[in-house]
Amino acid sequence: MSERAKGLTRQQMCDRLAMQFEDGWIVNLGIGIPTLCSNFDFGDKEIIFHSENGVIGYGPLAAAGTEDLHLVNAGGQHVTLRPGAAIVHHADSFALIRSGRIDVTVLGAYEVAENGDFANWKMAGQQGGGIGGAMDLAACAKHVFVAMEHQTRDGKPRLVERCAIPATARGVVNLVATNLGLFELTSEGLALREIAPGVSVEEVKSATGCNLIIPREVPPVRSVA
Amino acid sequence: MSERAKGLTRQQMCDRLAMQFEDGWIVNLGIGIPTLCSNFDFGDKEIIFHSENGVIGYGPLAAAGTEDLHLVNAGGQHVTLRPGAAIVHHADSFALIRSGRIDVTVLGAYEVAENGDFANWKMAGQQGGGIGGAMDLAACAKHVFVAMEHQTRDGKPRLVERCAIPATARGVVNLVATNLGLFELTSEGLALREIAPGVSVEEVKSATGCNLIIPREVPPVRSVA
Amino acid sequence: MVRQQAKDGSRGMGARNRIYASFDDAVRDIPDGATLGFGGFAVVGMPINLYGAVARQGAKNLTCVSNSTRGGATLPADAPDMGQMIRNGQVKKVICAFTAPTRASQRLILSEYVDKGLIEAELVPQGTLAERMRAAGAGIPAFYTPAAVGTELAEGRETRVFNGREYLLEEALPLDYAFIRAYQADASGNLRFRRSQRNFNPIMAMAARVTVVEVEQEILPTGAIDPDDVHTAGVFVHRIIKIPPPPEGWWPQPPGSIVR
Amino acid sequence: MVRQQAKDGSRGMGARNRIYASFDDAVRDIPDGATLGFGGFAVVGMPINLYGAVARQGAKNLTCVSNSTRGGATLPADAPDMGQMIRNGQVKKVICAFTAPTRASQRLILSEYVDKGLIEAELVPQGTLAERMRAAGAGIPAFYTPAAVGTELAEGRETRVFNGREYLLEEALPLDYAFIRAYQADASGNLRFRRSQRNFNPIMAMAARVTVVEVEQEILPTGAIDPDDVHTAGVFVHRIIKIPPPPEGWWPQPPGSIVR
Repeated sequence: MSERAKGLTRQQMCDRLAMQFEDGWIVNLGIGIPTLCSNFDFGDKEIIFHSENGVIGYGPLAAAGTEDLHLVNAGGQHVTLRPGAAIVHHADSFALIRSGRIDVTVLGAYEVAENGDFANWKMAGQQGGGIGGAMDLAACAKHVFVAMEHQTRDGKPRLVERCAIPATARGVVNLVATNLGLFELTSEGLALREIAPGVSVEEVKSATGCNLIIPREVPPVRSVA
Repeated sequence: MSERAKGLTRQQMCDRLAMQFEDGWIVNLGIGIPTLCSNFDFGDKEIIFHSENGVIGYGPLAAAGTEDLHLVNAGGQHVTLRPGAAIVHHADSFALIRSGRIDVTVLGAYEVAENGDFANWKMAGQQGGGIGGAMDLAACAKHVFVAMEHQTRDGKPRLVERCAIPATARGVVNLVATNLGLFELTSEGLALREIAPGVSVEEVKSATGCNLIIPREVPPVRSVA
Repeated sequence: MVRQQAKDGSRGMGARNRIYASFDDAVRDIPDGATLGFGGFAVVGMPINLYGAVARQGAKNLTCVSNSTRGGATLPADAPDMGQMIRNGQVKKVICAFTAPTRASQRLILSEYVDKGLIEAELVPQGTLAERMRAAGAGIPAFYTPAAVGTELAEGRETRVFNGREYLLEEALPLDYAFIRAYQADASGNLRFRRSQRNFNPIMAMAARVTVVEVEQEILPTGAIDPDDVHTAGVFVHRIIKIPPPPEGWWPQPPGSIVR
Repeated sequence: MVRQQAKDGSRGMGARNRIYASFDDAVRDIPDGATLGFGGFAVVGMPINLYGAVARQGAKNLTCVSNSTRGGATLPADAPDMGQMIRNGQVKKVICAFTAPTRASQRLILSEYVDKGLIEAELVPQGTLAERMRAAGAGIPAFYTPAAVGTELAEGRETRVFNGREYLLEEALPLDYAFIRAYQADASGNLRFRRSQRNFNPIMAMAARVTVVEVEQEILPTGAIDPDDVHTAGVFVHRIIKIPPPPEGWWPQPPGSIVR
């Protein structure tokens, strides 16, 4: 269990993914860890945050006492709107998603497989599930990033050869940030791109359930300047 | 050719069809003769006129000099809006049509067949055609009424056994008003329901290209009180 | 003007007879076995008062469509929601994008009933759920979507390749009744929603044979909403009811103000 | 601020770089063989100025999608429209709801070219045309519709029965560029249309990789349109140009004022 505390905080994981966002990107953040991406300081970059319930261009969480009771993000949190925001209904919101206009979706996951499959909607042994918009997003976004703890509470790896629980989508994940590092899904397999400070490559390997492509040099995870 | 002038005027044909509209009906009028239906005095009945270009609840034509250059009906005529009108885009406008919410569409036609087929989009020998929204309307409206002259300029019948030119939709016509009378498409065939003043049953029969069910008594076409 | 009985709820475009005096009046004719859609996303745009009325009305063997079966944390524990209808034994089937808790710590009333085999739960990706209702409202019987391809939800179902990509066939999801919440309405049924209150609500109104709307602001005279500013046209709306102020009417509360 | 070159027109959501100085700048990158959509119904919402710019730009082998190939009677005879592009020899194919005159007395430039086999004309029912573009904009590759079943347009094509009724399979119609006309825009590309100007325009904006908009009113600062009042969200809009007053810019004229 000691690995869980090791390495990056959740905010640092999300910061690292947020660094990849390009100017003008339309971004959809999943419930849970990924929402922390919106705390990143994007500087001059203009990032448009989209939420499944039809909010295009939302801003930071509303300060306590200033909430607009008519306005929440996909996680039900009260958010603010940025200038230029627009509201659409659910069918148009998913038109935006399915037509491939979401440049990146950052999602949480239970498991990511080295072939790019991932699972985030159904816990083992559960009846039914909580899909929300994840299947639409995962199938259609230009990039799918995952932010998750490297291991389960029981110390089992979440980066695996094949998903053991039902997949959300197949072969779609591009980039994964965990507390131990940054991982890219390549055609050759899962590559360790950056490693968390204070974590050894051996530690990453032993906490991972699939082969890892380890470059000769693995730089530390880039952090906010 | 003398039959053409005989019987009802185009306005009278449309008045007779408009009498059938029920309170609350959503009505779509085709280009040409059918537009005259909107001149009928509906009294206490509330009729909602819908136009393919997304106007729900239009009113009379705009008086010369008062036209809103942003507002036309499906025929490109400048119309007015009634209180409670709403504007939707083309996809939503045809959602209204295809979902069966148009209570009646009144269309012009080149031919109506006794089996309920009709043709109004392609003249004989022509390449291409002018469909507009007629195929969507004809396939989906709860009732399809036709307003047309009983014969062509050459004196050929427009009420026929089978359409000779390409059909707009099959088996959909309910009611036809021509200058000679009012005709209902029944499961037994085409029935003469009302006859134009000054016109004999024999005249109607000889101007018609299919069998006609003629009831023992054929009342005159009901006119505006 | 108040209309006590809807002769033909599926039509009734007349401005004069859309305004109902009470939630109970507006849901009186729901038959057993009907398919009902409930709008809203989290609490926003959720027809809390109509949930209560349908629970009181008591129709059974209902198929209920909504994003999820609970309204989120910003409602008091005794506020009406689909959970109340489930406990009432009114629900035969739910069609939702969430049919299980999303966290191990969460409890869902639905789960108990599904586990016992008392309720069938059809899980649908949120975009597919919206599009299936949009299709119903647009007279489209079926369409293809990329969502859920390759997943458990697509097992045994028909897929087809277009331009080299595999898509799943999905059928329209028509509703007998839609229950939604709007910000403003005029007497002819034209609606406006505020901010993320819009969500599923316009889609459900178009998918339904009868659309019933609880309205937050005083009902405006016909034509008070500019035709360019209407979000849902009155032709899709059949019954509107002004929500009374609390405690008679249910309203979402600011976060932190809820004692559960 | 003015952006002279679009590095990547298919993205470019930045408010700072959507405003173009001229129609010609905004159409410069159209390649030969592109599929172009032109909005408008009759003259209302028709991108008259962008028709002119595309005609000047000169791209060839174009597939052009619009309701019809002429703008109706309320434009001067020399106003740009698809007829001008056809005469220019730019058009390979048109996809329209009108491909022939609707009256014997009417003349259509298109007809001459179709009769000579120089242009292919695909005739599509108006609702199907709108829905095919809506599908493209919604990531739906294909859908079924009741329109045109049993007609010449359905001959040899795939149909399927749902709930006892026959429907025709239709595929999405994606656009490389959409050219549309709007009433208002803010600098982030959010649009509003006035009255029946809306028609095909929001649908085409969603169907297109690049949406170019001629705007009637002065372009507003970002955020000047309330988020609830936006008709087409800026994420679907890439290039906006203010229409200059006449005679530099083309504007529809009141009926009766036209000398043809």
